[in-house]
Amino acid sequence: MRLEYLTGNHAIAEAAIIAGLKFYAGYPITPSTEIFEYLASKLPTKGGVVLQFEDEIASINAVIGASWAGAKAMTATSGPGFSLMVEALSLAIMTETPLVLAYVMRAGPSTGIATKAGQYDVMQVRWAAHGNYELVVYAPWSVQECLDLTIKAFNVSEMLRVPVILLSDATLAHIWERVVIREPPEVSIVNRKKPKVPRDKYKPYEPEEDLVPPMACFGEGYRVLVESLTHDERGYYKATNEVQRRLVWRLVNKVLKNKHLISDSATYLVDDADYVLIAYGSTARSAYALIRELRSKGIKVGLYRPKLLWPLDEEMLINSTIKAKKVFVVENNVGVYVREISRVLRNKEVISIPIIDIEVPTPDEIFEVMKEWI
Amino acid sequence: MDIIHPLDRYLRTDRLPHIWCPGCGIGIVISAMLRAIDRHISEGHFTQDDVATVSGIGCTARATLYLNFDSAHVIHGRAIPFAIGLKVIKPNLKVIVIGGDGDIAAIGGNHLLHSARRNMDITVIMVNNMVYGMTGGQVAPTTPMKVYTTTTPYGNLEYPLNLIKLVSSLNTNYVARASVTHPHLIERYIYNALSRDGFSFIEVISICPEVFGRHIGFRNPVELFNKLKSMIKFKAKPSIDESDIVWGKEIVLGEYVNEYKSGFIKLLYGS
Amino acid sequence: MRYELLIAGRGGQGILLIGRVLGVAASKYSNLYVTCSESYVAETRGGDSRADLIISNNEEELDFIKVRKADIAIFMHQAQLVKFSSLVKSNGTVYVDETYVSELPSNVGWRVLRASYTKLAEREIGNIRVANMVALGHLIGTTKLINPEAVEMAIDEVVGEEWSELNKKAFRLGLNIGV
Amino acid sequence: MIVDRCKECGLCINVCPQKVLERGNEFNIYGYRYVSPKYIEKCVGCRLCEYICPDFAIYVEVDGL
Repeated sequence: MRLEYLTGNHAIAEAAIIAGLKFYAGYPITPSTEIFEYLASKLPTKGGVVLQFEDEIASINAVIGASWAGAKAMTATSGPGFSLMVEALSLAIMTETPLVLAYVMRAGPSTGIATKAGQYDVMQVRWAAHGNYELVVYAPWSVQECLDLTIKAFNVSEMLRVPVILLSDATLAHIWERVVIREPPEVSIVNRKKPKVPRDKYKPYEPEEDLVPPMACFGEGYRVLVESLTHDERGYYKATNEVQRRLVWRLVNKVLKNKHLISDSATYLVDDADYVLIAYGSTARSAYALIRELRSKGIKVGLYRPKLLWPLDEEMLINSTIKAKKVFVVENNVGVYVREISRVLRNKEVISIPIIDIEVPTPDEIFEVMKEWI
Repeated sequence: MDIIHPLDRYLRTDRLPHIWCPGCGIGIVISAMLRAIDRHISEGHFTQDDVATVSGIGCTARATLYLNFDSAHVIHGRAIPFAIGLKVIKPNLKVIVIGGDGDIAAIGGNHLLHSARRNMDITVIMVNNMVYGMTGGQVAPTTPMKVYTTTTPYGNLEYPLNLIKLVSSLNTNYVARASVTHPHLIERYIYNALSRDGFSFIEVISICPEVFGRHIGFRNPVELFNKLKSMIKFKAKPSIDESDIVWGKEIVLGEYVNEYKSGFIKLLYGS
Repeated sequence: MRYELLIAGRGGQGILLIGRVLGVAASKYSNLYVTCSESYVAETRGGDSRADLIISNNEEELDFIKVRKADIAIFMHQAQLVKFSSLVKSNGTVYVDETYVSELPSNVGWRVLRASYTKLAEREIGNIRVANMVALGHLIGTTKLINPEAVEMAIDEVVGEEWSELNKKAFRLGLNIGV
Repeated sequence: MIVDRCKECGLCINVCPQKVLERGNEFNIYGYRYVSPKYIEKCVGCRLCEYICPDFAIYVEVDGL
């Protein structure tokens, strides 16, 4: 265990190294660039490779290639870059390629304000790639969580053979905080399952009980097939309902049925709360500050904070808001994730508090809206 | 898998016959590529397990479905970056990218340019049939001027891209042009490309009787084949200046760049 | 304990470095929890530069990432004092560089500690660029917020070998103001 | 000939310098009238047909090699 004083971006990079990163490919984009620069300086000394590509499209495709060569691989970007990456994200989902993508949100649409924050992209990150799938997305609220959730992102991506997204923002990216760093064996690191059968019996997409197929990589003699077309267990293209249904449902279910392994959320004083605030990422810090303030004035307010944004842990959400008279969803955008909350909490009064603030919504700004309802 | 044909050990024979139309040149290229690989393997330079083939989307890209190597059939235009990811992590792999002119030169053009600039240690084989085949005959950046396609119904107004000239202008080790009318040359050039470090690029002029042939009035594979053959000139040391493809007149085959500079991998890892 | 600190001045005055050194000293060498957010105008030297620090011995007390009401503030320049004075508690402790600050608001109950950090740095150290460390020394010497040794370790770590002695000299100069 | 791989494109017939090959009258399982080496005695083992075949359908075995 050691103490460091790092920014959110540094912590993501540091965590990636601890998790066993061996390949980073990227294209510079504010406010994610420090992840790239930190790794460019450190990763080569740990036996890894860092490459700058001609664009984000090349970067994520190279990451997918490196992952199939057996390396833990990642990239980082922001909105405009992520928009370019989504086709390959769909490829990673289809080919069950482990990788981590750090998405540091900035104010948009389009070029927006490159250095300033917002949480506009929580729906885009979930739905931008084509096809049907479940995507694993974590949202940290502190530098420590940037570190912890990045390690978790790598572990989940290796365990389930899925791309995992770490959703940060410009504010978190650049704040400095104390971080406790633990390395293995103090922290557990998961590596992908390898085939247990010889080549002639190996099928690259034949799942085990957990719906995850063991992964042979290039150069290991298994003659793997990475296939972007709809494929059977051998990786052979088959345009039939039977194969399509089996594949798509397995890709969805391998995330949903393993939800207990990936779920992560935090609550604060929800047990007796009349009002529960729901917030994620840097905005949750403001909601938390407000709750501490209101509690000191005797108002019973609590916080539910999903760290796993997608797929939302519906059971945890329901349990954490069960006694609340009203639920408030605070976001640094026009109010988008609230739709997901309202979908689950159909019988509750769910109030959206959308605050666009290029730094982070302040507790006062939140209370300004909230006081009308309590 | 039953091995009958001498190249069957490199094929997933249970998936044959392949999807390519009768007389399509892609099969000729793949056959020549496998003989080149076979020669290297029989000479002990590498093994079948060391070969990785990567392709994007398109008729040519379907090749990886049939190849009995570690293979990847990824997304349109992005085979090269995938291949680079493979190569830098497993430098011992012989990484071959196979694609059509749409895949490699149009949507993937930027990756071609930058991987050549890096002298990245991969071999790119571009099968140029001068048209989009899989989607039914649209104009490609390689389509000759004036040619009718389904998206240029009044004739193509654009100059075709000369890939030989483009790639030769970059920091690459090997640039050659072959043609399906001369399978021995395809084999020799691929063999030569795989014998060195750095970036190697082979353009193979091919025939697409079903689509391109139909557009230009040569629906019969043999007639189109013979038409192409009539334009082909081979030169032992061709100059870049004569690399423009003038459909109907002259297509010069040969090794345009033939060097042995250190590739990217050597710079990255040392020797 | 939980303190909110606001450090503000003009770009080029080393505002962010004060924040960085304090952050390292508190988090790595004093077992305290820290959140620091920095803001500055990248385009023009001389624009606002500001570091907000929340320091606590209890992790749960680190909530909002910016200063809401600063317990302690350093103002290195008049312009930023005017701009950000409303962020300081009415009974807050405020350090000002008299070299650049001449007027203080009259309607607040601040405890003001003042010295000409820049002039001191120029006269005693021969380098106005370390005025920031003089100010930091003044703050540490009078608040005892953090052990000075921890701050010196942080200086070593943050500024690098070439400049570390000079910065520490300036820091010690600040520590002894008023002693 | 691996008859079920032949697609009747005729390229092999076109390149054979000895006119060994001919399009047959029988259909393979995909409905192509596959090529057959009708005049095999004229074959000189140049393998042009093998190299030109896009379908891995034809190969040449030379006795004694």
